[in-house]
Amino acid sequence: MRVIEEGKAEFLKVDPDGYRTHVRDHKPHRMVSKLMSHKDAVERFIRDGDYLAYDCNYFQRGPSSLIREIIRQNRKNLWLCGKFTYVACALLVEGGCADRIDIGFIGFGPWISRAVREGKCKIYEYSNALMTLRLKAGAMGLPFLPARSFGGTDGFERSACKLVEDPYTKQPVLLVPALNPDAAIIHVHQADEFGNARVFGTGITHQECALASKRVIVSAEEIVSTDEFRRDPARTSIPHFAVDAVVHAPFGAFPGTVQGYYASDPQGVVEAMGALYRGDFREYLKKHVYSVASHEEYLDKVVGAAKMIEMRRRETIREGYVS
Amino acid sequence: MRVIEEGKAEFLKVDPDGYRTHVRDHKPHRMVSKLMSHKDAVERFIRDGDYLAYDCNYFQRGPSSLIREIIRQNRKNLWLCGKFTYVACALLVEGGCADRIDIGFIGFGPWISRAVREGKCKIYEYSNALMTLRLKAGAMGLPFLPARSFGGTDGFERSACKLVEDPYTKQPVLLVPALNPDAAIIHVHQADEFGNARVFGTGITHQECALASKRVIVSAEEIVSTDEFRRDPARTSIPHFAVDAVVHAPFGAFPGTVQGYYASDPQGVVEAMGALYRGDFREYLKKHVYSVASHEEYLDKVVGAAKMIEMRRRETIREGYVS
Amino acid sequence: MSTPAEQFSEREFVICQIARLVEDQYIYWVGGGGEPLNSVLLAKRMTAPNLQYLTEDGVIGPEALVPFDPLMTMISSRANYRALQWGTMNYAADLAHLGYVDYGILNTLQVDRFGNVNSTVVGKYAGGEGRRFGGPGGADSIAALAWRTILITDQQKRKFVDRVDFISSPGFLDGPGARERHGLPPNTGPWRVYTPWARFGYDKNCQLTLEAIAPYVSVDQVLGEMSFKPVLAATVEVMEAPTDEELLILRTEIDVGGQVTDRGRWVELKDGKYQFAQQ
Amino acid sequence: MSTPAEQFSEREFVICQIARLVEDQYIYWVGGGGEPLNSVLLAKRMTAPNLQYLTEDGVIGPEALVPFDPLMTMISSRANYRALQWGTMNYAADLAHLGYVDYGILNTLQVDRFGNVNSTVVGKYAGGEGRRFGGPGGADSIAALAWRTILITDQQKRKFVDRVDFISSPGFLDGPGARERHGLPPNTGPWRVYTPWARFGYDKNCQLTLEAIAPYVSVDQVLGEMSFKPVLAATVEVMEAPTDEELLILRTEIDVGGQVTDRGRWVELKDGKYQFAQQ
Repeated sequence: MRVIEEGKAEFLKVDPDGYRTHVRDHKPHRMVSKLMSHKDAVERFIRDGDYLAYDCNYFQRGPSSLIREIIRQNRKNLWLCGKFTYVACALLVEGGCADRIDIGFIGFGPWISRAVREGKCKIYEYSNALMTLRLKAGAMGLPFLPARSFGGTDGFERSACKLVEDPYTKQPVLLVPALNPDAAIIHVHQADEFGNARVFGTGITHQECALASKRVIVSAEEIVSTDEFRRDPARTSIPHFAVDAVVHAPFGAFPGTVQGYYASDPQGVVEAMGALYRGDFREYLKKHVYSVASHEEYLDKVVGAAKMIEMRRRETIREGYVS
Repeated sequence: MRVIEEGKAEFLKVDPDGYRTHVRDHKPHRMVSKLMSHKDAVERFIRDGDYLAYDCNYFQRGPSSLIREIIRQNRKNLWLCGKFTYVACALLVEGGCADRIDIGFIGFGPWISRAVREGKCKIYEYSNALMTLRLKAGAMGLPFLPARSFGGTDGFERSACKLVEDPYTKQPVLLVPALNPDAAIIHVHQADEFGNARVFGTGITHQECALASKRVIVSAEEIVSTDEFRRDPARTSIPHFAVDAVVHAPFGAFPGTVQGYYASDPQGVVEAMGALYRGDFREYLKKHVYSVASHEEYLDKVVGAAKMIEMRRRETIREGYVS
Repeated sequence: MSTPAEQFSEREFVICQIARLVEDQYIYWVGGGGEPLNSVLLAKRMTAPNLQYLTEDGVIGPEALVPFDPLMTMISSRANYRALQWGTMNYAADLAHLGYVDYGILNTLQVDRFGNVNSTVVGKYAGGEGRRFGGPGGADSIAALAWRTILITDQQKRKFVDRVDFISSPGFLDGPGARERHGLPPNTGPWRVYTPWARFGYDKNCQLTLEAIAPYVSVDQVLGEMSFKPVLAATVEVMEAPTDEELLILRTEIDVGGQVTDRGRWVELKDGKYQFAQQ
Repeated sequence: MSTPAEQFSEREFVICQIARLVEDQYIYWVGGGGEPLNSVLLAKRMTAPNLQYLTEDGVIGPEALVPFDPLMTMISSRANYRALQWGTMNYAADLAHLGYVDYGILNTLQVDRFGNVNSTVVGKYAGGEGRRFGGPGGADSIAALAWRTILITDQQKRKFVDRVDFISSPGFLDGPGARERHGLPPNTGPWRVYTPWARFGYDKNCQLTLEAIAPYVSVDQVLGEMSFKPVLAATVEVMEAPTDEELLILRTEIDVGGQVTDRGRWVELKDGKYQFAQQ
């Protein structure tokens, strides 16, 4: 199986054996309660220098409250999985938390050109689907997976993909390296105290992120009983043993939507996108991150009850979003 | 990516490009009604010499009624995907329909030793999970997938697996060739006339079989409306465009169970296993296949209403088996 | 109702043109939102009620409730309403690998004669000198795996170039056979390129070919807004203007509020001829 | 209740021994049905109420309702009752690849000194001369991917051999380092082998080591029923008989009807010593 061509980018080391050992030694195989606050979860499980994956994004069922907490706690040198995302990467880079991004798609604007030019942020090139495939390889405990896209692009040489000769067809085929992030943050509809979690509706890579990542924080709109999961096991998206922390985060996706639970807050979305286009997040971070000490205070002081009620009211579709 | 060692077995050609072309030219992308009888479905979509995959098995939510119809129509030279199965392979070989088996696990007995010794049946060695992984590769449109089992076994050299040097870790890793069967038969709880299908509970490879196979017959306990699927899209196991024929087959898994719908018929299971252990299926085939012209006649004359009612009565668990 | 409209915007023109290509028996992967989604939604209401499309989040055949809140084109209850199946991004990619995606429809920042798409950097990549954009997103998968890709771009020299500054998503790369040499499935690639002024196709040498122009421009105007000269079809057709019916549905049922179409120049019928309206 | 029983079968003895090893904080992949499943079900009722196991069909942590109908050990509502998650076979294999499976428990047809398992053919493979069996099934994945594998076999020369006729599922293959050379994850492999008469482990050279015997046999009897001589532990322990409590639960709640345990010889306490009952 000849390597025809390979990308030259730095990439998170591929080490399925090391990941297996981590799973054996550090993942909570026993069912233990993992309920904790945003503050405790981020303090305990997000570390400077981590490769961090977040599922979905700041506007769509993403772990927005955990992203704000990470910035609030001033994590440093994070390496981000920048797939299918608008402002989360910008917030983490502008917030001084991240300096590397594997890019599928990110919300662009002056911030990123500046960050790259000033060397504040290194970028490695992929696509959304290649990043989710890398996570899938990591979630299957495999070192790589083949794919049939991305070859021939200018991103290829700035990635860690390889073009090899398929030993079965003798044709060229792309390989993507498995990705096993140090940490993942995932926002879900429902979780129990042990970390069993349900996502309703479509998704990007919630299950892959959870199974592929060494430390996993799940934030949930609702905490439900384990019996709920046992009653309908087909609905379980993430099994408890993949999860290290469970955070109860109602409106955790604000200003985004959690499909079936609440609509987005268009004003909040526009406010964040405005900062992105202007390339200045100072005001945004001050108001939405630094002005409060916790998600609870954020909902109370910044979001406010009226807006929460309005977001729920505007989400009129329930079909498919219940078990 | 060096090939360290490779199995020497004959295998179904790996041809993802050919499969793509088949999907483009022959899979019904448009939503068209595909409801037809067992007879028509097998006549139109199962051909002599096909590589045939059936999901689950003759006793557990398997397409037992379609297997009986294939034997009734006297298909020849089928190559079987023999994973997680007890008597289906034996019935198809003893019924004169199949002469090759890729084996994960099959119900054994005098029949198989005799078939191999007499050269009536060729066998290629894999494991259950490797066969489902081969189907997964086929269902992902990829030529192969890596795995970390099977290396070092005596099955390896009698398979089409390869041991290669992983270009990322430089460690040996196994590759399995993608499997894209010519035909697949899958029994499900619910389907609509277009082929959208739902399986409740655990499964072996129903979705992979459907997406990986060129011609797919789905038999369903219940035919429901497409609105049922649109009401709860997360429950859709198989999308219509992967399916070529939909057969309404109440008690299609007889003598097996369809979890949540009806329990198995222990007497019917023991009768089939008895033939397996004795190594003589003549009586069994005569009674359960040749004595009737259709599944409907089979239910009426061989199974009987009382048994059907009893099987439903004995299945007391409904939790998780409804949408 | 199906009389040619007297007034429409350039964007509306493009959406209507593409919608007219869209058929019931094909499966489309559309970039979320914008012209691609609006084209299939318009076709679904006009001529292809059973048309199925998927988006990156693995939604299969939804009956979307438009309009959406800003950016809520995926992972949202209105965009994913009454789908046949809900999946994830890897599932969407699996279906595309398998060849189920007949057509991909993509909006592009910069495109070149081979249909290569740049959504990464305009200008020089090294040292971050160029202007950085968002990256390929889902476009790379669509451009690589859909049987036929329909590209949409503006009719501007800087957007329609001889060679893109960076190939984010593959067109024909550097010509015939190049896709296959790089592991992409055969017989795939860009099929049409639409601008508000023109429709392009490709000849067998993968050369961009001007096939048709809008009724409000001339061939010279089109060529004047390209930084290279495409092949000219034997006969360059003139595309038909949107109809009142198309525009009524587009404006009242799909792009309500004009999020997508209320950009670009306006065109009006004057003395029996279409021309740009005076602002 | 927890007094040593006065009568039990060899099978019950093995199940009780293994059940005593099973702990709450580990995840088990058990071959569907038979001794492996009954061992974890007994432990779940005795000492490890929160124990989680999975089977090949991707059921995670069920609260199975035993007894099952014949062969209905997977893809059945009673076997999969109240699970934490329902998946498929590939999902089970993914979890095993990831290292979530602490222990695998397997019944074996033929096993050798390196813990290699044969479930394919007894005798010569070529030409179908040997007697053909079912194949590895799920055992290969368990034996390759679980951190520790517990094997169960009968104490018979023909089942407990120096080298299996065919390696269906890997033990240590031909010794230290062999698993890694063939792409299997490091630090995995057979951990214990149980027969109705004895418990074996492995030394650092992957050599089978007799660690303990049943109270109703002698070391010589055990060695007499093996076709090779294992390493003997410095002190060979005597395993404790099942307790009345274990047997009561096993017989009334798990193996009701004796599908699994009503085989093998019976053992009784006579004059203070355990011995085989006279049939």
